[in-house]
Amino acid sequence: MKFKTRNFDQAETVVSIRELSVRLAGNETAAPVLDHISLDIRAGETACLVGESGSGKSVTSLSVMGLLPKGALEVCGGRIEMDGQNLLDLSPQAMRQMRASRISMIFQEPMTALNPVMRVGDQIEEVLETHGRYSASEKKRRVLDIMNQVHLPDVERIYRSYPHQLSGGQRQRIMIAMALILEPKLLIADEPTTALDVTTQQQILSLISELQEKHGTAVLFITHDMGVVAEIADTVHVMKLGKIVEQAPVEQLLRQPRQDYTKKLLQAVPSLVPRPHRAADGQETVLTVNGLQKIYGNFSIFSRREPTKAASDVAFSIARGRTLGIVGESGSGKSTVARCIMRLVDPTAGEVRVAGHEVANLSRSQLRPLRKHIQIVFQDPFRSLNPRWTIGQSLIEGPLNLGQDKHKALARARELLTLVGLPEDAINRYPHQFSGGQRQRVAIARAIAMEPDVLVADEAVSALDVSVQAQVLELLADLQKKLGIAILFITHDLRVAAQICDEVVVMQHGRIVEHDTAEKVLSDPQHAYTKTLIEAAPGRFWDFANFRELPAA
Amino acid sequence: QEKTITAVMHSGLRVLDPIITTAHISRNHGYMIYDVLVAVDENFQPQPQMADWTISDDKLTYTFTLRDGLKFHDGAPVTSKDVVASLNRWAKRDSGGQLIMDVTESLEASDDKTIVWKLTDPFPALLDTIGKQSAIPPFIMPERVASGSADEAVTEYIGSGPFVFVEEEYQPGVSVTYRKFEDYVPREGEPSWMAGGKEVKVDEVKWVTMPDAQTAINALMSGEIDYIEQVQIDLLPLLEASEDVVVETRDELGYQTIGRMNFKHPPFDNKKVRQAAMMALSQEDVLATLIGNPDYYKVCGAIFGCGTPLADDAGSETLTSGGDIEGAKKLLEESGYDGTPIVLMQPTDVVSLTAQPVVAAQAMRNAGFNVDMQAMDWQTLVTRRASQSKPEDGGWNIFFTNWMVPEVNNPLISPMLNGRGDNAWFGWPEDEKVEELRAEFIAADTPEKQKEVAAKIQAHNMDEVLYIPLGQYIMPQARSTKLTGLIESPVPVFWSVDKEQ
Amino acid sequence: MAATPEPAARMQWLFGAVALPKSWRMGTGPMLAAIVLTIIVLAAIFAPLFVPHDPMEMNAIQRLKGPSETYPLGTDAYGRDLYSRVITGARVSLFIGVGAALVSVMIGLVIGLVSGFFRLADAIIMRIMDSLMAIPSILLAIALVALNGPSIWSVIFAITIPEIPRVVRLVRSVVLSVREEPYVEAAIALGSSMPKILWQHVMPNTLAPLTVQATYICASAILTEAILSFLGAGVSTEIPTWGNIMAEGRIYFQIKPSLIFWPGLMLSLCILSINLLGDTARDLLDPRLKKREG
Amino acid sequence: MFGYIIRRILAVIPVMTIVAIFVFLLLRLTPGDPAAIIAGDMATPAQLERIRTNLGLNDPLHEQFVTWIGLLLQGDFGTSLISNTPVSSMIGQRIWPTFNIAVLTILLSVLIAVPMGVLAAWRHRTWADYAVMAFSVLGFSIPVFVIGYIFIQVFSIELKWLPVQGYKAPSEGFWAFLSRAILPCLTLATIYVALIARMTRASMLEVLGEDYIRTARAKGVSEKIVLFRHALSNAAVPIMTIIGTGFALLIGGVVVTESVFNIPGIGRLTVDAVLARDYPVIQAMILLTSAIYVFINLVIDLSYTFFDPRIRY
Ligand SMILES: Nc1ncnc2c1ncn2[C@@H]1O[C@H](COP(=O)(O)OP(=O)(O)OP(=O)(O)O)[C@@H](O)[C@H]1O
Ligand SMILES: Nc1ncnc2c1ncn2[C@@H]1O[C@H](COP(=O)(O)OP(=O)(O)OP(=O)(O)O)[C@@H](O)[C@H]1O
Ligand SMILES: [Mg+2]
Ligand SMILES: [Mg+2]
Repeated sequence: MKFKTRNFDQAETVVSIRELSVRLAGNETAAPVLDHISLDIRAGETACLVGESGSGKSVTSLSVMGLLPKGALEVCGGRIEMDGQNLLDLSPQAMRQMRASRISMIFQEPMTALNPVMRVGDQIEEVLETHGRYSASEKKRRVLDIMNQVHLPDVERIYRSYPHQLSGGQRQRIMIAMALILEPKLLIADEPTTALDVTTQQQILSLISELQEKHGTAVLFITHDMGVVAEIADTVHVMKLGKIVEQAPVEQLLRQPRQDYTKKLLQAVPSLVPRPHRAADGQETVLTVNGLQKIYGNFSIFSRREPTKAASDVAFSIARGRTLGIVGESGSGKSTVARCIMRLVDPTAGEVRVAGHEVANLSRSQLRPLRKHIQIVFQDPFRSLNPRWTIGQSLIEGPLNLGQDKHKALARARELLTLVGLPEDAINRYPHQFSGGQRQRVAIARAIAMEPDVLVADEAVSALDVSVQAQVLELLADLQKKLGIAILFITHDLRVAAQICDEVVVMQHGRIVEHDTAEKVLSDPQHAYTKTLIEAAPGRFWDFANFRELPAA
Repeated sequence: QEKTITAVMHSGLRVLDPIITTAHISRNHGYMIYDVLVAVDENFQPQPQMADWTISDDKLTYTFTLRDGLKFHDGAPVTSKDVVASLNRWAKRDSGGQLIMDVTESLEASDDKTIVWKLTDPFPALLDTIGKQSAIPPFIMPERVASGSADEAVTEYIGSGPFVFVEEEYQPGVSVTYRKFEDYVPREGEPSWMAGGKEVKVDEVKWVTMPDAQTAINALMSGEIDYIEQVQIDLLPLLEASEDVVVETRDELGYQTIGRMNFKHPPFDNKKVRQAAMMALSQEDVLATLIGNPDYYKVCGAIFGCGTPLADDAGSETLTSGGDIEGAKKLLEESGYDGTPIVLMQPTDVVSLTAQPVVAAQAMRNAGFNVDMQAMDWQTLVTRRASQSKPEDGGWNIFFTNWMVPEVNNPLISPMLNGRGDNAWFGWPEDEKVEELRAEFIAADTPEKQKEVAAKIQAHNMDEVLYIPLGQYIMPQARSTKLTGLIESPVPVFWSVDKEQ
Repeated sequence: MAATPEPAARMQWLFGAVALPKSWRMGTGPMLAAIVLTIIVLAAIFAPLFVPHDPMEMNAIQRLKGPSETYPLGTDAYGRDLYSRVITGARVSLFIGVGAALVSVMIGLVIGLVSGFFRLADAIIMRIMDSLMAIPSILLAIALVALNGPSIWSVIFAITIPEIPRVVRLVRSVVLSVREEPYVEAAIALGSSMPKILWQHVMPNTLAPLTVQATYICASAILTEAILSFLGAGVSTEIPTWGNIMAEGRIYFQIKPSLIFWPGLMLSLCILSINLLGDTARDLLDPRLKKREG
Repeated sequence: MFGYIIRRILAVIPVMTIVAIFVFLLLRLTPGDPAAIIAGDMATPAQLERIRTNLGLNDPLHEQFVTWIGLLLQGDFGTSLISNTPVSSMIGQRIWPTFNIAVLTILLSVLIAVPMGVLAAWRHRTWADYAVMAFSVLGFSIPVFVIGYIFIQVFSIELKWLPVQGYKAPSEGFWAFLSRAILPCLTLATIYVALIARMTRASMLEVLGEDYIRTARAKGVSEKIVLFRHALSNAAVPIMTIIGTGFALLIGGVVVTESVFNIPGIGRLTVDAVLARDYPVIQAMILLTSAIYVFINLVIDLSYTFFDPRIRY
């Protein structure tokens, strides 16, 4: 693996953060949100800020922009030096002048960071309007020019488009164009690619470094994806609970992390190497899907909308105790398949057999007694538990539906909580009293309480940060070993799929394009689409957990 | 510069045919655009208006001769044919007219200007009846209009009166505009009530309605309007401050407020119970609550109204002296009243009728009645009072209303004195005695004899309690000092009125 | 068609989204509101024990008098004691407000739940609701009161009918969004029956917005009663309500403003308190909000 | 878009049909008798009966309904039972004052309320915010007629700036119109302003928390542009919605305001008609107001596409 090894000793320092502290406004006793942060970024350098969720990465960047949420957070010490002045002392007017012209920022969510009711051309032009006098034609020329530079196709059309008419990647390019049009000295990018799928992510990353080289911009890049860090960073700053715990050039950090925290962070990154192959031991098949098709769209005479073929001709089967992964980019139909199997939506055609019962055409009431055979865990741990119910109530809902005695069900619920690694007294608490990872455990326990034959996990770990993700994956593997459940594991993260799946199905445009053992799919992809997916995975030659290159395959 | 009078009337004009309705506003409208043959003056004497008359010696033939120069607003001259058609239509709707028609042999136009009315029996009150201003005066319309059904409103509004109705500017219930009729030839002589010379001195009169009494007063004080027909007495203090406004009384007789019971159902089918109820009531209480200012009301025991020729107050002592609760209690006990609830209807949307039920209910309760006061809007009330069902099934026991004194000032026109059972006015008393007395009244041919019979009717009413007179009140009018020459009259008239610019 | 915001949902959101000053939310505001409301309610309940006069007792000689020892706030046009009437008026006014709120919320809740979850019923129900909503409520109220006579119940009924569709829309919009929530899908997957899901998972989500809506209905019912009285179609004038005290007093506005001022003050205080309490109750009802704030 | 409009208009048909049937039945079940109004106090029961027969009120209900609907489909609203004038011409006379007042009220309300709401949201949790909210709650808790009286007392009687009552069409001179219309409009606007300001504030608060607002600030644009260009246009849809649904409130207010200020509009026409049981007028009025309500909300729904390009029909 080739890291950036440029030397910045000669380069001028663009921004210098000194002993910056931020705390909750009006609350002097609470632990500070940022605790004496210091870091420098030099011209042309890419500084990566990493750390688990909530460690203060975004707050750092917003402090530099002077955009801390008013009334919620306030700076309580330190300096941010740029152009020989302390940004924290500037008047609001002067700070506005700095923004976009000297410092600019790209935000995480391209879907929400653009004003949905303004044409994107106007939104870029607004930067010029705000920071200088240009004639109308001059403005337009410059906007089209920067749009070309970020490799947008058909710029004239896109100039007139609204954000919702663009893809996620295109929107993120608009954001970048907006940030770079005035050639600022410092570009802050807060998780600019997290919401994008891997292929788009790769394009955006290379675009940023291309522009950076061209303009000599200093970049503060925030991410929690170690793969991305490995690809683009010059220097890495690791944050934990509002402090910077380790700062080092990228290669040094990845090879010889000094802090335990850093090591833990790196070890949690799942490897792209598939888990050791487990022989299929001839257990019976518990889930079979055949010719499954789902078409969305109403067929009203008044509606001329094209129906969406979200899934077509999907077929696979899983045996007891095995895990099948479904991977594919966003919108490829993964969730649709899961929901059809669960009969949360009605498949348009095809058959689904669960533990020997054909369920595709049953009515809702016929279905109810069969529900115990198959359970699901959803992506969003914050919304998949009823916030008004105690954990106990949620856990016994299913068993009570099966006619179990309440006391027994509660006793069992306690056992289950222990099984998923939560204290027994959690049973009387409410979901909001738990962290995301803990909630996901509860959701898993709830599914397990039904003693299902099949567990469907739809992006069950995508919302969790790497360390928590690792724990949940382990838990699933554990449970599978103990209870012999078959798991249908849906993810867009190849690393995760590699860790947990026996077999992998790759979906594109609602169809299965490749289906084989995890090993084969990941190390020897057949289909071109699978190949691009794998190639786009950042840091794919690095074995983070072991601080070294992956042995060449 | 045109002279326009803007007047706020007591109610909105909605029905333009004054023959089909007894509503005062429609009658007032009638006097604006129509003329009448004969009209009573302020001494209650019939005077010639469109026509002079002669009476044959046997009192059976009346001959009317139209005066010269009468013209309808469309330019056509008024002929005796128009008069005959109008009188016929009128007689179908007016109770007095019906009585005359009962004794009419023929009513014919003998030539263009002469109408001959032949009777089978003398009807001494004929001229009074066609000259009266209530409830339905016999307005003269063109024959083509008047020959239509008496149960369907006319659709053409052409008269021969001093004002012309401006149809384009008419907004039902909101405003109506009248222009001076240039071709109108007033009769000689000073105007007196509906009689005399109706000389119009302004170009235009605009009647508007204001649903809010204060708004009208504010508008008058700020000069946006010239005239308010009826001012709520409680609000008079507001006007007193203003120098540009005059408050005065135009109609000294005013109104009589009354209660009427239902004779068809218990307990008011029992005379003693009716008497007990009447005994419990005090006119003073009712009037003080309704009007407040004693300058504007008068305790009056006469069923024909104080200040009228037939007035007599026999039998009204308890009413006029504050009620006799103890006596009422005793009487009620004697009557064998069993506590049947009395359904008392209370209208909520007519200001001049909200107080009576409330006061009466309290007095009757004090006397031991079980009163079930039911609030409703006036429309519901008028529908319900027509129902002969039992009170508990949507019928009623007692309600209250107001009459203009000229509407009740003699036994022929007073609707409450009709004793013909189901054909009588709401309440349906079956009372042969009163019918006999009324016949006696018709036959009475001198004022003295009439007065004698009237006294008997008064006494009979107070014994039988056909209705309860609850006293008399007047409604002052308010006008801008710019208006001059208003004459006294129960009907607000706009002739002889001038406006300074 | 793209997602057009549900008017009713917006309504609740509107009244729900009133972020109160922090100090109010936690303490003083709602406390004051609760105290005011409690005093008014207690006063109304125990009115007969301490008001100096029978609120219906008339004394014609004493009409429209100013404050005196016997009549603390003066008298009205019937010579009744204004103070006694204003205090007693709270009874009917609050009863109408609370009655209208409860009835419309309960009926609307059931219809809304059904129509939100069952597609077939939905089309028919929503057409009927649209129709009810399109009929101007004041006119409907007048007509209904004319139909049933101006009793307290018909006023409540009249106010309730046009409110039901708004509640239905609100509940329905909550149902439509909640039924996409993963925890409802999880409940389906756990084999819970529809009625159970509706009642246990979906219904509680409607409580917070419904509380706000209910306080809004309560407040507007008290006001509508006043307007109906103004138009002569309210509760019998004998029985005091703030609405008809004001309606009767309106023609004396310029000569005796206290006839409108006192009931108006009580009404405003009450509506203000109800609104404040409604907002507070909504916050208390929503555990997620609690967390965000805490 | 076109298809959507057609669909919406088709959807109006069942709604209006239900309204029509509902209104018809409701009215016929209501006690009250137009014949009694026509005939006046002294009429005898027999005379009432004859008038009733003449008006067709004694025909069986379904026949009356069919007759009415039949005429309606030919665009004929019938004739007022009381005043005997065609309902369409009565409405034609009376609708303009109400229309003008309503339009002016909405304009005025939006012009007052939106900046108020924006200010409150921008200065969230400051005295400006509390003042706006206090005003909103107050605007809701004072009956319209009281507000009207207070305005008259202050502006017309004490200050003598404006006439106390009446209505003049704009064609009679704009000042004549405005001087009479301004108080009723302000009166009506109070409750409307309260509603819209509240909604604007809530909607703005939500929008101001959005990422694109942060983006705009990150571009260095001024607060004015952030508020009015970026935030307000995104907050517009719910504000438009409340303007549409608030229209129902306006109708209620109109009835009262027209009484207090003596404006010859359709609000009073309807109340008078209800009190007089003038069935054809009431039926026409309720149908008309329902239709206007439905129409306004259709227009508002269509306006969403203008404010939000994501919404396509
Ligand atoms: N508006 C706010 N009000 C109060 N606390 C806040 C606010 N924004 C952030 N915080 C707190 O500041 C801390 C740091 O948050 P920050 O958003 O910087 O984390 P992060 O490292 O960017 O996490 P993530 O990877 O999830 O984006 C967290 O504990 C968070 O709770
Ligand atoms: N309820 C729906 N109505 C119409 N189209 C839908 C619906 N749900 C999903 N789709 C469409 O079906 C396709 C497949 O969606 P699906 O949610 O299955 O994708 P996915 O692979 O799960 O994507 P992601 O990784 O983003 O979750 C997409 O084009 C999506 O827009
Ligand atoms: Mg962050
Ligand atoms: Mg998905």
